[in-house]
Amino acid sequence: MTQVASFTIEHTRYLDLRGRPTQPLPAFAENRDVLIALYKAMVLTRTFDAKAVSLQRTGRLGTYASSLGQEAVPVGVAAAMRAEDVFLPSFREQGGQMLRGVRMVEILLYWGGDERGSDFTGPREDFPICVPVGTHAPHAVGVAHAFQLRGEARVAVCVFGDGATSRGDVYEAMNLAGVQRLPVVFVVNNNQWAISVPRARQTAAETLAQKAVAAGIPGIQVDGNDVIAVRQVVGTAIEQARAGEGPTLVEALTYRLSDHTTADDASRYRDDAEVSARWKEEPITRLRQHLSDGGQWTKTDEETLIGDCSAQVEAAASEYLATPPLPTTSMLDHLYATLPAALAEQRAEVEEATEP
Amino acid sequence: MTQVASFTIEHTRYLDLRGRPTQPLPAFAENRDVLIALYKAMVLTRTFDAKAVSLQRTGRLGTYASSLGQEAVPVGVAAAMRAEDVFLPSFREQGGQMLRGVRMVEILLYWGGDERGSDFTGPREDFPICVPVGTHAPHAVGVAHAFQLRGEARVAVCVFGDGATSRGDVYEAMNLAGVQRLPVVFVVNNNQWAISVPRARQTAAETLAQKAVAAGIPGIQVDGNDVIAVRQVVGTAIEQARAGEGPTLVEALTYRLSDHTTADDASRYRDDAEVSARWKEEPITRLRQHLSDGGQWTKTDEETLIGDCSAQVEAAASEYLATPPLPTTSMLDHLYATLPAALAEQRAEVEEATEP
Amino acid sequence: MSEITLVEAVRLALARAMEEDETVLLLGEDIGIDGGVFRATDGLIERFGERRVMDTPLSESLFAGLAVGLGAQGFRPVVEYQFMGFIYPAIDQVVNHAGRLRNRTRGRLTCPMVIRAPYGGGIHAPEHHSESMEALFAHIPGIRVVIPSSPAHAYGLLLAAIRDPDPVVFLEPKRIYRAPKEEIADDGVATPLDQCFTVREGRDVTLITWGAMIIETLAAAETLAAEGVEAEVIDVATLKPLDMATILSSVERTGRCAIIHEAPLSGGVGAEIAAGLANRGLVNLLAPVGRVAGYDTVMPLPRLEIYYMPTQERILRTVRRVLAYA
Amino acid sequence: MSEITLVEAVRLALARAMEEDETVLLLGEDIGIDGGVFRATDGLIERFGERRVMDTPLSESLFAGLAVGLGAQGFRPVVEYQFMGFIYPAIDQVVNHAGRLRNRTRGRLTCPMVIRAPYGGGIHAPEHHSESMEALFAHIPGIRVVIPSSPAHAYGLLLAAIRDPDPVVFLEPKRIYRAPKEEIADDGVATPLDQCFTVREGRDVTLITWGAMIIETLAAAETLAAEGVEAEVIDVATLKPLDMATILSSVERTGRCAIIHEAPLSGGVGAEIAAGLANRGLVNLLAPVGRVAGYDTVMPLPRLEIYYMPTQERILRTVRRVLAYA
Ligand SMILES: Cc1ncc(C[n+]2csc(CCOP(=O)(O)OP(=O)(O)O)c2C)c(N)n1
Ligand SMILES: Cc1ncc(C[n+]2csc(CCOP(=O)(O)OP(=O)(O)O)c2C)c(N)n1
Ligand SMILES: [Mg+2]
Ligand SMILES: [Mg+2]
Repeated sequence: MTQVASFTIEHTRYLDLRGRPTQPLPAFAENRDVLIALYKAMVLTRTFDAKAVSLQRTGRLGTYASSLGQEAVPVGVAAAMRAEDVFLPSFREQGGQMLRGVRMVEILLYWGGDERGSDFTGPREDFPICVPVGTHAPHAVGVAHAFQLRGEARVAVCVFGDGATSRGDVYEAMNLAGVQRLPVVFVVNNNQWAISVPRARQTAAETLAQKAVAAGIPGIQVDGNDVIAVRQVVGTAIEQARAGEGPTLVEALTYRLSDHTTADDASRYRDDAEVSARWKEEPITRLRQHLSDGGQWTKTDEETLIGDCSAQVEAAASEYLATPPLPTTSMLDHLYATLPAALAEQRAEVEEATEP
Repeated sequence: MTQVASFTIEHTRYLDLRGRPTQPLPAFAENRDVLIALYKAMVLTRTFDAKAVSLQRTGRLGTYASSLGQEAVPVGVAAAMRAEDVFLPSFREQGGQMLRGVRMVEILLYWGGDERGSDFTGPREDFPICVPVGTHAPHAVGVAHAFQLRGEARVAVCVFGDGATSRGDVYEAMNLAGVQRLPVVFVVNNNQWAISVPRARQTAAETLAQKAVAAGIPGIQVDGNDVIAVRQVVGTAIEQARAGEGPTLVEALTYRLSDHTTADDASRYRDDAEVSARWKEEPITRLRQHLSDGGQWTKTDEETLIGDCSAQVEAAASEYLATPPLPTTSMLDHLYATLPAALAEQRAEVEEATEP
Repeated sequence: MSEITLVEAVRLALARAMEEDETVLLLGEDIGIDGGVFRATDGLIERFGERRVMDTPLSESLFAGLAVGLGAQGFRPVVEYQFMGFIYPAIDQVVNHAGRLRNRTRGRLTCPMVIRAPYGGGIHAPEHHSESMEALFAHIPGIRVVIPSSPAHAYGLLLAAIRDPDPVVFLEPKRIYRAPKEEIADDGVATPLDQCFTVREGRDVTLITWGAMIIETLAAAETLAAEGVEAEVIDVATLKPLDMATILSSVERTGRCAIIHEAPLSGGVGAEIAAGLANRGLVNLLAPVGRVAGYDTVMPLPRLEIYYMPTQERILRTVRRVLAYA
Repeated sequence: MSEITLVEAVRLALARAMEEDETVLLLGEDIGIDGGVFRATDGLIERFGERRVMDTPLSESLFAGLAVGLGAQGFRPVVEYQFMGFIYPAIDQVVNHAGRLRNRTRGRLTCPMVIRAPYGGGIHAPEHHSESMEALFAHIPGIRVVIPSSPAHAYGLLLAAIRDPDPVVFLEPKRIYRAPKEEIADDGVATPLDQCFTVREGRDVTLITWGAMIIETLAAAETLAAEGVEAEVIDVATLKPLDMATILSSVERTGRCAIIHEAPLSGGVGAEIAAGLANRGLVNLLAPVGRVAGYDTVMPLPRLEIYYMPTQERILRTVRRVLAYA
């Protein structure tokens, strides 16, 4: 027997559970403003999630997927991107969408059942939320292929869950990205659960980062509750992709502290004790600890921030609730560039049926 | 950074290109009869392929996929299986099917366009040829799951090509096999080409064996032109699976010396020089050399064998050519266990339309 | 005997089938300890164990093929796709394998499998969770497509589907998962497949529907009855193969008909029914065949979904046109 | 101007589209140096380079999704699926993304993509290489389904499909890939989509078909003409959205009609046409709507395939029944 190939998977973390550096921090993390911006984005995300859940509980929003405890992943990823890059989120990356400029009212509209929620005023080329798990990975590869064809120094960034890594199309997408050395970064938000299915039942692979080995691309693990690590590792992958060095798969290890969505009751399949234990690892406290250890964050700062976030979120909620519904005919008006003649009659029927 | 996982891929070969052992042979290979049986099976396969191609060229058979130069893969795999195991071939493993008892006339019937070709009298639980590339990998996992559920010491063995490794369902199948530790062995017949697409454009992965890493199962490479190595490595994987130790992916490195099928003209996309060079590695000469080096195979043996194989193949071809076509109504009679009432009229129409 | 819901009837049928035949297995996402997102399999893992109630990885391409392998080995896998919006990766295996394994091996290998999925709109679900794409399956040779419209039918038809020796796509109208309820004797009696059911008799017009639209259709029939018009209502139940005989014989009596379904109009299963009437029932048709269906567009997100789905009013509007025709 | 085949017309249209618009790209298996298994892309990689003619790994799930990403970025990808039998993994992306990206983003992102695939039987191809499953696509909202029936239409419709701002599934009848030939001016003029074409005028009966069945249908029309019966022949061309207006106006004149397609009868696109007639054309129908189609079974392997596909004889038998009806 001769050895013909070998691979290793590395894991990166900068802050321990108490926010203390475990190794020298990356350059950006020496900048107070950068860290505080990350912190604020995470707190805003958590505030927004809480409001969305409460809107749902009171019948004013549809099913909603909270990112409680996982805020460092979308925030770290979005922070590592440039404005001109394209973000392809799953359905739990509102924190990243917000940081990139999607308005909170748009996110609420989407989950409230209004198509205008996916017509962002913000990053116009970013993809909308993707509900069919993992089906946006091929899109990311297509977007990256477009960048490569045009010779643009832009990167497509696609986030999906641990569950999504079991989907064949995610594998197919990574494999093509490898062949073409496309400027795309895949991030697995490994929150340990796919609804009720634990990570261990999703795959026998020891890590999800090693899914990359099958595609012949680098795979790397990062502490997904350490926003510094997420931003650093994803940022390096993005800049490599931008430089023409090809795709990377980053596995961010985190934990879903909430139910899967508001339609789910995680207590049916998951021990409270497990969840409590994981609360100790969540990313917001960790970064706050780090900031206050360095004297960069005071109680007053915190209170101001909480107030700010609430105000922003409340304003978005009010705007959402005040948005009048779409005209019923809109369901046919955006299907094709021009309404085909064959559909004119149906459009008239929609109008007729919905006349007051 | 901490290393959290590592993997290596090993390659196994026993005979060099001239049939000389490169390491001590496995026990079975010390038995002359066993080696000669493997040799005969490969020669019969090559004889059969040649006949099938000539039948096609003369308009008496449909499109056909020759296994020229790759005979060691199906033969080595089938030789490593037990009768009660289940074989799930792709469309280029006639050598393995024959060794397991599928009659040559049945294989000809199939490629001649007659459904009875998939109604083997031989291994009744084996799957028929699978044309949609890689779609039989999920079946193999289902079969293996059945064995596991019934507690049977049986193994499902699934062969597919290098091209198939790019299919998401092959990945999904391997991944589930890993989770459930199913008794299944996947064999990639890596003949370096998927029609005109060379191996290097199929994936950036250095080896196809490493596709296993994504599924958390062992992956191993073998010289697919060394039938001893194929039988040994696949045999070990099969026996591990049988013992409850889970699935393996074996990549057998070989080369497609023929066109993709009789419908293909490989000279459009492939250099003759490449093909000529690869003729030096083909499995039949290699094993013959090994046998004659050991004084176990004479010119007379060879002539007798060639005569035997021709006679068998000619007999099968005659039987095939003499087989009267199916009744036209058979197209509806096997669709459901019982013809649904709704289809009675259509069946009558088939009869009416085909009345002489 | 107590009143149960449609989703409870599904569970009851699954349990009964598993009880009586140990080759029946359940596969799917979150069907184990979570009991399925609609609780269709609630308690079954406790009762039948992990071997027979298997939570799968998130691999929709795989499930149907896995079931083909299990089916060929003599098991009767029942695979749950969590929502119909995620069932499309199964189509490759259904067309290329499940629907033809018996035929291509002349019966040597068979596929006694069931694919279950909740389908349809009306529960204000997220994007991709409300579609009705049964027509995609109803065109595929070698399979059956079955849709229950009540708890009793869910119980009886699912038992029949599981016992059937060929593949069945069993689509559950989730809008009526929880109401209305119905009394069901858990007697193991299957409801015949390949057959339409006349759920209301009438002489003036035939209304043909399936799934949750039975509610609006029956309501429309009641409204019409109050006006002296007696509508016959047919629940198609098995969409493939299609029992045109029952439909034709009803229209022979009524001379008028309307077909109601949630799926987009064009190429929906209603088209096949109307085509059958245009061919074999033409002589009896006193009026154009009405179709009330979803529009040929994507199911809107929840805020507009009620304007997409056929309502009693839309049904009545069409039926009145059909009745008025002379 | 010289006579060319349908597959050459496809190639000509691809080249023309690539010439005039550099956002047009080709993707698929073996489309590069091999020129595609039917040579539809022969010579294009030499002419337009590897960047624009890309051989992909064997990943059918991926292609359609890849095209969605490229389309959203303003490219016009044309994806070849090698045979229709391998197209099914695309359905997930077509239903869940391509057909709705414009709608769900209110036009912010769009999918100007074309999926090409050879389809249909009659060339004695191996298993899974001869099916006609166009109806699966014709039911999906937000897309177009287009099938040419001649070299000229292949050229004009493919140009139109590529220039169309929305996704088009373009199915090529491989039985007539190489014959008959037709003169084509490579003038870049597209043939309009969303429109049926009357390829033969007649007053006695309307024959409606598409793809390769145009050959048998026209032959049947000739046979009938020799008997003094003038059949009007309509080539549907765009199956979705369906131009019922042309069909209705023909049947308004002829009063009789038959629909001919290779795909299985039940739930085929013929059903939608017949349904349209049963609804909006009933008043004009003097006879039941005939349908001549593949049977509701798996396309047999080559030895029996000719008994599966509609022949001139089968068409004539049905048309004569339709004509005889009084
Ligand atoms: C293809 C598909 N299958 C099933 C579902 C239903 N579903 C929604 S989320 C989910 C689990 C996803 O798990 P994971 O990928 O880990 O993401 P997470 O929800 O944990 O963020 C499932 C099964 C879906 N949306 N899409
Ligand atoms: C899903 C699918 N796509 C495309 C084809 C057409 N096709 C037949 S064989 C083949 C290449 C297969 O390559 P590989 O897996 O390496 O097997 P090989 O033919 O080399 O044995 C292709 C593309 C097919 N049969 N199935
Ligand atoms: Mg998860
Ligand atoms: Mg190959």
